[in-house]
Order: sequence, then structure tokens, then C-alpha cells
Amino acid sequence: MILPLIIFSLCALLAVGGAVALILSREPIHSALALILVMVSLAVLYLLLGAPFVAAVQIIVYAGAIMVLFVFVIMLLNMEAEERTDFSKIAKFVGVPLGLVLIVWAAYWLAHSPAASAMGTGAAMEPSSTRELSKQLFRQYLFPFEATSILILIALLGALVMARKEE
Amino acid sequence: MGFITQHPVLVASVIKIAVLLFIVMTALAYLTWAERKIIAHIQSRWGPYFVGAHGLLQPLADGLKFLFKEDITPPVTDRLVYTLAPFLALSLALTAIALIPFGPPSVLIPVVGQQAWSITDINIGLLLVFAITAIGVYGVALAGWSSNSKYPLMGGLRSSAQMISYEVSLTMSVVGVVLLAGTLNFNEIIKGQSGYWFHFIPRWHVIPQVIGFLCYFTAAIAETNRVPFDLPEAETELVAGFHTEYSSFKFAMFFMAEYANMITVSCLATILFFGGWLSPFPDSWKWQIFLPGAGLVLLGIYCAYDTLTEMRGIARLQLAVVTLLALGGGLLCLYPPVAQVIQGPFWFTTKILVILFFYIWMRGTLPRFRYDQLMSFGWKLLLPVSLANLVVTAFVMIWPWLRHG
Amino acid sequence: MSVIPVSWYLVLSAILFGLGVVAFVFKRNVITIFMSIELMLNAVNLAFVAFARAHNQLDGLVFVFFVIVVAAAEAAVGLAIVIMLAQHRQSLSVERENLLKF
Amino acid sequence: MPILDHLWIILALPLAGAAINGLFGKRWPQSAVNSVAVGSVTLAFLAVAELVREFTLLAPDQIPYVGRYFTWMVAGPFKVDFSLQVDQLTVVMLLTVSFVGMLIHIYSTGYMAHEGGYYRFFSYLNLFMFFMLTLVMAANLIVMFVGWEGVGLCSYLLIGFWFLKKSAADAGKKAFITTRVGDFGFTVGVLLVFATFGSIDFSAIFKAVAANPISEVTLTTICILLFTGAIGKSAQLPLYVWLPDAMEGPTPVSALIHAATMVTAGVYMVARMNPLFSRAPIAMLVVAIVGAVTAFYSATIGLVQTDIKKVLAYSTVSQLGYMFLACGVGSYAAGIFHLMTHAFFKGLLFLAAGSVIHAMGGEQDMMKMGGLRSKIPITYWTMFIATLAIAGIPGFAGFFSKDEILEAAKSGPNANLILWVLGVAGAALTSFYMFRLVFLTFFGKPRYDEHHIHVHESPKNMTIPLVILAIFSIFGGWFAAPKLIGGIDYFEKFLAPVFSMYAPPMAEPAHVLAESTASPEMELLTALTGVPVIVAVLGLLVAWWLYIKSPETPKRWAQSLRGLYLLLLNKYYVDEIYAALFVRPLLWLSTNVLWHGVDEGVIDGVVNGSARVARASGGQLRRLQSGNTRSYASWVLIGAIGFSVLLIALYVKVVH
Repeated sequence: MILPLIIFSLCALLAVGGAVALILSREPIHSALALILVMVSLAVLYLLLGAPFVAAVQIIVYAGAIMVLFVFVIMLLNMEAEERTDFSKIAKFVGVPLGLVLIVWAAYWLAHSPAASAMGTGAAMEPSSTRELSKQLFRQYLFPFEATSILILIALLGALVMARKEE
Repeated sequence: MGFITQHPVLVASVIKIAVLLFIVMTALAYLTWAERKIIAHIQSRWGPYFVGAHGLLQPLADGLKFLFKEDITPPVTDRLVYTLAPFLALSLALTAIALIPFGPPSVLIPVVGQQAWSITDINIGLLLVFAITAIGVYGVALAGWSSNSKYPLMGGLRSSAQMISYEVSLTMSVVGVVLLAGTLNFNEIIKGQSGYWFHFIPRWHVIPQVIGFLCYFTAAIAETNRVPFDLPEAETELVAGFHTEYSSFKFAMFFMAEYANMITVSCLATILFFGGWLSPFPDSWKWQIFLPGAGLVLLGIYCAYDTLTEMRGIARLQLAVVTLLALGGGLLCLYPPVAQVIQGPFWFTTKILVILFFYIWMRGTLPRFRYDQLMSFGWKLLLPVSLANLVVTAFVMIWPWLRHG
Repeated sequence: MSVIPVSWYLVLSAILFGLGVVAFVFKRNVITIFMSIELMLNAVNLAFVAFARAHNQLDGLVFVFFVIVVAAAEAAVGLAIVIMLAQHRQSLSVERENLLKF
Repeated sequence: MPILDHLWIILALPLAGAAINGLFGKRWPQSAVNSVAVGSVTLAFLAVAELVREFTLLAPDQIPYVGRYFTWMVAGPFKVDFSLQVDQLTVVMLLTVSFVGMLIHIYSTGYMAHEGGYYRFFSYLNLFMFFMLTLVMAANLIVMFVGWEGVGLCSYLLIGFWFLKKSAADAGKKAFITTRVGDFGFTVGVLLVFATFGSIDFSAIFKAVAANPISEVTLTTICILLFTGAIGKSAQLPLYVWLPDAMEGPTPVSALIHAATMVTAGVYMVARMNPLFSRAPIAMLVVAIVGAVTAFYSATIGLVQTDIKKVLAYSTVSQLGYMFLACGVGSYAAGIFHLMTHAFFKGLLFLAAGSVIHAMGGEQDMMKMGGLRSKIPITYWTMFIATLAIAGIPGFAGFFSKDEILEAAKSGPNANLILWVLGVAGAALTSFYMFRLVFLTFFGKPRYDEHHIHVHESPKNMTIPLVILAIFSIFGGWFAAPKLIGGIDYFEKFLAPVFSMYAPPMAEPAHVLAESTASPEMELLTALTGVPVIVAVLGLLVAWWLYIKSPETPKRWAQSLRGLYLLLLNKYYVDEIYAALFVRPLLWLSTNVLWHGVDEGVIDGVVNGSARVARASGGQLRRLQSGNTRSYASWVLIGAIGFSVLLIALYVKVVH
């Protein structure tokens, strides 16, 4: 069946393209859009991986909330296009090569590692039901869940405190 | 060709999408017409009258006008984003509709064996709809930012802020229903609402979840930037809000996006609170299957009378066409098999229409909020109430479990 | 459902992560740097989901969930900081932000 | 058995008192501090009384009664429980310590009333009580050592109580360091005990030593070492020098710590370890000799001192000498007996002296006193009684105990006439200088300016303890009274189990020999029995003649025997000798080698060097901190890559 392959390669291309665009574009807002593109295509990939809930959460929270926040801030500050970066020495001689090396080599290794081939495709499996996920989340991972809720609360307060105009 | 035969489901889906798109577009067009008419009558005016009988061709004319007007793009804009924004808005608005089941899943397309009344039927439909509406913010925000001018920016900021704020309570108010239904799948949710209390009160979620519904409806109005929450395009304050700089077809896209969103939220309301494509009447009332046909026939008769008495010249011709269409459709729908098939969509559309009417009615009557009022209302009243509703619902649901472990 | 080897997803995630790193090193605007962090997180999430798929367990998905939540918190605070930064000094370029030196 | 099951209560009470006063006392009024301090000690005394009641109910096989509380430390075979034990010896010590301690606490409330750091004083005092009781009740050498060091600490703190006065601070240091010399020996001794017997629990040690006799050399070494500790703590030759200086502390402290309790710890320890000592004759001989010599030696110094407290200090040293003499000649009971009576009358003497000083407004020189008899009658009478007691006038407490000691030295199991002679001579001198003290202080003409110093009797809370102690100084010794008329010594009988339980087979109790029938030299010995009394009276008369009859004679003698006089007055120049022998070399060593050499050269060198290295490397590394966030980021990146390379390399290695 050819369809998943098409979808995968399409989304993969979109994702990578988005990431590249994020790097290359000078307008912060364009970078943001590129990132959103990446996220959406990743969401589709999640669907392909049979994780619809995660896909939805990905879009709702990431694309729908976090990135909106980013765009919002960008609009608020209405910032100028960033000047072309003159590479700092370290960046030029270490950053670029190492980054590329990391990508290529990690990709190579992943593609060829026995573990990866051992994983196979997991094709046999039907999409994970949201019910099971929630059971997992609210039984086994209840404490981390609550902890994150506290974390969110604290983050909220922190943001409030910082954003407040000090008289 | 081989590809098509290999993937009949795909083909069927594409065809369905095309049909739905056509219908929705038309619906949007005539929604504008209806709005203008209704508001006009509320304000004891005639409303659109001259283009076609009862101004029935007005939307067409508007469409043409939008198409053929010059598309001005201000030079200082950010081109990419400026053009991206309206497409984003419209496409997202329409995508959401693709998830709506307009009829029972039992009705299948003969050859393919795929559901006839919905494009897809995935088990987290609700979440996906919310996801799409969540992204919907970008259309407005980006439009406001990219047109690089004061009023749009303000409008964009406002509306995105507003949408984000109300999205929270929108979601929260729905969770109660999700708890009752125990699923995120639209068809499941609707099926869950079948049956009756005392044999005649339908088991719609609106009855236990009335608070939820009120919250939902309010939040939905705000979400779609409609009166009384239409701050983003508050003419008196910021000209036309985020789409001030837009002209011709891009403007039209925003326009359609707004109405499409209206339809979407109405569909959601119908599904979640009013039993979707379920009939409000007990099944024992066998005659109800003839209601759609009868309704159309009555409409046709009225149109005929109108044609013969009121209309002159070209208008009479136009209305005659409408009459014939109505009568023909009505007779077709009276033919039992068709009537059976048509039941679900009929009830669904009827409910949607009622809700849309409410929308328009409100626009005709209510004044506009002030921005700070809007915000405080959203955060300080709506959200707490919907949260409380959620908590109470959850508690009621686990009550028996609490009572005897 | 899918015939794609899981390792492909991992490769994709590795690539995305690498790009995120590169972005993190090159971009000068604080906000864009933030975004590149988000990009990296996304790459990791993809890997998580892929692994969950491979081992047929849901834990990976739960982790993704947590990652997203934490990212949200981080974004809230981080952007607040960014706004303060922008208010105090008129530029957001990290080149200007060399106070760490002192 | 409430107390017996909870021995720790006795310790907890004073400790709590110390803690409370130390922590909160600063803010509190004196009354509150008093009630806490005195209250805690009084309660402790009552607890001890109750303990004694319960103790009498115990069956003989239950004694010594050991209470284990928790395992304190475990290192391989070396295991120390925090455990307390009670036997007859402990009981005696407990009674003495807690009783005298209580009285002195009460006395102090009057004596220290006008001093600064009131709360501090009492908190120290309570702490001392805690440590002293720990020392006494300890069931193993380590816990005992804790108490041992603890009392040392408290004595240091209390001697240096007026730490603004340099002499006081120095005296404190001196005491601490000098005793430390002894404690070193003691520590080594303890370790050696563990090495030898594999345990530090008293009962275990004693059983072991009783079961299988071990080499006499080891035993002797152990005993000598332990005895070194005793020498330090109980101020014997040659480490007595700290005690006279310790008089810089407040008088109650001198009474409690440097007369009644702490300084007797050494004696107690020797008595406690009697099974070991009894098996090491040489060590015993050493103990005896040291004791006797000290007794005589310090008595001679006492002859010419004019500072009232100094006189008492030297007499304390010599009395302690008597106790060691007793232990040395194998009559531990006599030693402990003298310890108890001494606690009474010497405590009384110090307190009375304190009262005198109080009355004289801080004057300590006897030459500036005189004629106080009528002005402070209570003090006078009590002090006089105490003097009679210490001088060994028949009927008073000191008589019985000292008599027993000399008796043992004369005809005990390992009797030795030379020691006896020394002892008797010491007794004579003792009675002389004590009466000299009394006469100079209370009789004759006032030698002070009566217009400036208004002598007044001390308040009740000072005089009452005096009276009580006086009573005990009289009757405290009458346990032994029946012995004179051929009866038995109840005190000795009470203590007998402790000293006979693990005693070596050949040693019988002293009185058996004493009663052994008449051979010629036995005749002689029995004839000599009365001698101590005679010399005591003699001393009295000489003192009377010299200081009341013809007060100018002493000066003449001092002129004629100038050399001897100065020698005594300057305490045989021991301090100077020590200074020359130890202090200056030590100072030189520590100044030139340790300070300028090791400290400045090595340690500071290392510190500064490392600092220099750090600064240099920092100067280089500073370039890394460009303040440019992205460079930091790239460093992080490099680290991450390196790490992941490592991981994957390892992984691959594992897989293939």
C-alpha cells in the first residue's frame, strides 16, 4: 500500500523544509510560521504512527497555544528583521561541521543499527486508543501529572509577576 | 486510472469533499443573504430586494463583485504572510466542517461501502475540530500583523487574544458532554443521546448540560468574533479590524471564513447538545419521516403563490424556478426510501439553521461589549462557570461509585 | 496501518534535532532561539512516539504529553522574560546580551 | 524500679538544666535561672536517692546492674554501647557527687549573685554535673572517657569563667593542657585495654582478667598508662601544677570541681579498675609512691602560702595523694572512704573560704585578715569543724578515713613503712598549715583597714550549705567507728563486693591482717597506731604557738631558714623548671618550625599556589566566557555530541 509512504515522505519533506526555513528566514514571524509547519506535519506523522490523541494535543497545545504565544509576542514587540549573522569563530569552525556531522552520522547510525532494524515497522498494531492512554496517564503516571499541573501553575504565576508593570 | 480503481475510498472521499465544498459555499453565500434579510426585517427594512426575487441573486452578485474588483496589496506589507493569512483562515474553517457527520453512519455509499453523510469518522473528531479552530487564530493574527498598519495590528492582537481566551472556556464547557458521552467520536456522542425521558423528552445533553451549553454558545460567539463580541472588527474603533487592508477576494475569504466558522460551531452545538442527526420525536411517530418532503412541498406552494401574486417579469421567472425545485425536491423526499435516507441530514440541517438564526437574531438586537468587559467576562465569569460545571458533572458521574465503592 | 520502518522516523527526528541545534547556534534573535529549542523538543517527541510504536507501549505517548506540558510552561515564562528584555534594552539580538560576561 | 530501669534520667536532668540555661537563660531573671539550675540538680539528687533505695532491693547476683541504651559506635570488632552501670562504688560516688553538687549549687546562688554571666555559670555547672555523673555511672571505658573529658572541658570553662582576666584565662588553658598530657596516657591505656581484652566493658574486662591471667608486663603498662591519666586529672606529681592556678576560678567551682568531685575522678578510676591494678604490683607500688610523695610534698608547700585558697589547693593535692596512697597499698575502700569525707570537709573548707572572701570583699590574702571570729561566727565555726576534720582530730570524719589509710599503709596487704612515715609527716604538716590558716584568718588582731572593709556574714543560701556540710564533716566518717572497738567497718563492708569480686586470690581485706595476732613487730605496729593522732595534735599546738602565742617567731624563722623558705614559697620553682624544660622549647619549636616552617611554608604555600594556579588558568579560560550566548550554546552542543558519541561507541561495543 503506497499511500502511507507518500504521506510520510511528504510530511518528512515538509518538516525538514520547515526546519531549514526556520534557520534561513530572517523575519522572526516567518521562522514562527515555518515552525508551525513543522509541527503540523509532525502531527500528521503522529496520526500515521497511530497516535491520534498525541497528534491532536500537538496541534492544540503546540501549534494552537504555544506558537500563538510566540507570534503574539513577535507582533507585540513588532521586531525588526534580524541582521544576517556573522558567524562567531566557534560557530563557524565548530557549530556548522559538528551540526552536519551530528545529523548525517546519527541518521546513518539509526538507519543501520541492529536495534533499529529490530524495531521493524510495528505495522501489526492498531491505533492506540485514547482510553488506554488516559488510563495510563491517570493511574501509573498520576503523580507526574499532578506535578506538571503544579509546574504549569508556577509558570503562570512567574509569567504574571514578570509581565506586571512595576509601579 | 489504475490508481483510481485501486483506491475507491480515496476517490469517493474526493467526490464527497467536492460535493460538500459546493454545498457549504452555497450555504455560506445564502447565509449572508439570510442574515441581511433577517436583520433588515428586525430593523423593519426590506434588505436586499432588487437583485433577483427577494434579492435571491444578491450573494451571486457579491461573489462576482469580489472576484472582479482590483486586488490591492499595500506595498509595505509582508507579502508572504499577507497572502497566506486569508487562505489559512478559509481553508481551516472549511477543514473543520469535513469532520462533521451530517447523518447516521449506517447509511453507506453503495459500491465503496463508506459512510455517506460524513467525509471521515475518526474516533477523536471532537479534539481534531478543536485543534483546527485553535489554528484558526493564525488567519486573523497574521492578517493583522502582515498588513503593517495600525488598525489591523490592533484588530489582529485583539482578536487573537480574544480567541485564545475564549477557546479555553469553549473547550472546558464541552468536556462535561465528553464525560457524559465517554467518547470523542461524534457519531458515538450522537448515538449516546438517543432515547427519551418519559417517552417524549429526547435525551439530549442540553438538558443535563444546560449550563455547559450556555457557556459553549457564548464562547462560540466570541470565538467566531460575532456580535456582541465582534471587537476585532469594531467599525467605530478600528475601521474593519484585521482585514482593513484587504480588498476583493482576499477580503471575501475572510468573510466566508467567518460564516464557515459560524456553521462549524453550530454543527458542534447540534452534535454535542442537540443530538445531531437524531429526530426530536419518538420513533413511534412513523409519519415523521415525511416531514422533510412535506416541508419542502409547503415551501414550494408558498413560492408558487408568491410567484403568481407578487412577482413580475424576470423575477417571476426566477421564483418559478425556485418553486419547481422546491416542489420537485419535496415530492422526491416523500418517496419513503429517499425519506428514510434523508432523515438524518434533515434534522441536522434544521437544528443548525435554528442555531444560526439565533446568531443572526443576536446580531440584530445586542450592542457590543467593551474590550475590557469582554476579557473580564471571559476569564472571570465564563471560565469559572464552565469549570464548575465540569467539576459538578464529574462528581455526579462518580457519585454512585463513591456511594458503593 | 503503516509500512514505514520505525527507524525512518528516528532518522527524521535526528535530522530535525540536528537542524534545531544548528538553528540554536546560528540564530541571533532570542525568540528564534526559543523556537529552535521548541524544534528540538518536537524532534524528541517524534522519537518518543516512534519508540512507543516500536515497543507497542503507551508510555512514550505519555512522555510526549509531559514534554508538551513542560514546553508550554517554559514558553510562558521564557516569553515573559523576552518581553522584559525587549522593554529594558531595545534589541533582542543575543549579540547585545553579553551581560553574562560580568 | 522506675529509676533503675531508666538510669539515663539521672544524666538527663542536669543536661536539660544546662541546655535550658545555656539557650534561654540570658534573657531570664536570676530567680528563673536559679530554679532551673538548682531544681535540676536537686531532682537529680532525689533520683539518686531513689536509685539507692531500689539498689538495696537488688539481689547480689544482679550487681553490677547494667543498663544498655543504644549502640554508640561499631567499627569491626570495636563496639561501644552507651551503657550505664550501678554497683556499690557507683552508689557511693553518686551520692557524694550529687549531694555535694546540690549544696554547692545552692551556695553559688548566693556567691555569684552579683556576677555577670550568671546564666553561663550555672549552665556550665549543670553541664559539669552531667559529665561527672556520666563518668561515675559509665559501664565501659569509652563512656567513662566521655565524662572524663567532659569534666575537663567544664573545669576549663569554669576556671576561665572570668575570661577577661588574663590570669584566669591562662589558668584555664594550663589546666586543660596539663590534664591533656595525662589524658593522652589514659587514651593509650584504653586502647591497650581493648587490644588486650578485646572489649572495653568493665565487666567483660574484669571477667577476662579474672579468667585467664595475662602477662604482668602488659597489665603493668596498662595500669601505669591509666594511672597517668589519673595523675593528670587528680593533680598528682608531676602534673599537679594546674590545680593551684585553677583557684583563679570562682570559689564554688574550686569547691565542687577542684576539691570534691572532678579531681577525685582519678582515684575513682583506679578504684574502678582495681582488678587490673591488684594484679600489677609494680603499678600499685608506683601509685602508692606517687600518692605518698605528693601528699607530703604539697603539704610542705602549703606551709608557707598566704593566699587562703592556694593553701586549700595544696592541701587538696596532698589529700588526693593520701587517696592514691590508699589505693596503692591495696585498700581501695579506704581511698574511696577518704574521697567521700574529703568531699565533705574540703568542700566545706572551700565554701567557708569563699564566705570569708565574700565577707572581706574579695580579699584572699590571709595576712590581710585576722580577728574575723566574732564577725562571721557561722563561717568561723563551720570552717573550724572542717579543719578539725581534715587535721584528723579523733571523732571527726577525716580522722576515720585518714586513719584507715595510714593503717593500711602500715599493716595492709602490701604495706610499706616508708610510705607510712611520709603519710604521717604529711598528716602533721596538714594539721599545722590548716590551723595556721584558721588562726591567721579568725584570730588575733584585724590586719585590714576596718574603715573600708565592712565584714558581714554571708546570706542564708550560703551559710545553710556550710552548716549541712559541717554536720557531715563530723558524722560522715562514723561508718568506720565500730572498727576502733574491734567491730567492723560498715563502709568497707558495703564496698567489699566491688573490690573482692574479681580480686586476685591472695589478697584478703586489710583488717584481717590488722587483727592478726601479736608477733613482736606487730606489737610495734599496733603501738604506732596512735601516732597520726599525736602528730595532728602536735601540728595544732605548733600552729597555736607560732601564730597566736608569739606571732613574730615565723618571721624570724623565715629569716634564718631563708633558702628553704623561699624554696617553699616559690613551690620548689616547679613552674619555672617546667617552663624551661617544656614550655620554651615547645614555643620555640612551634614558632620556628610549625609556624614559620610548616604553616607559612607548606600550608600557605599550597593555598597561595593553588590560588595562583586558579587565577592563571582562569585568566586563560576567561576568553571562553565571551558573554555570547550562542558560543555557550555551541559548547553545550560539543559536550552533548561528545557524550552521545561515547554512549553510542559503548553501545556498539556491547552489541558486537
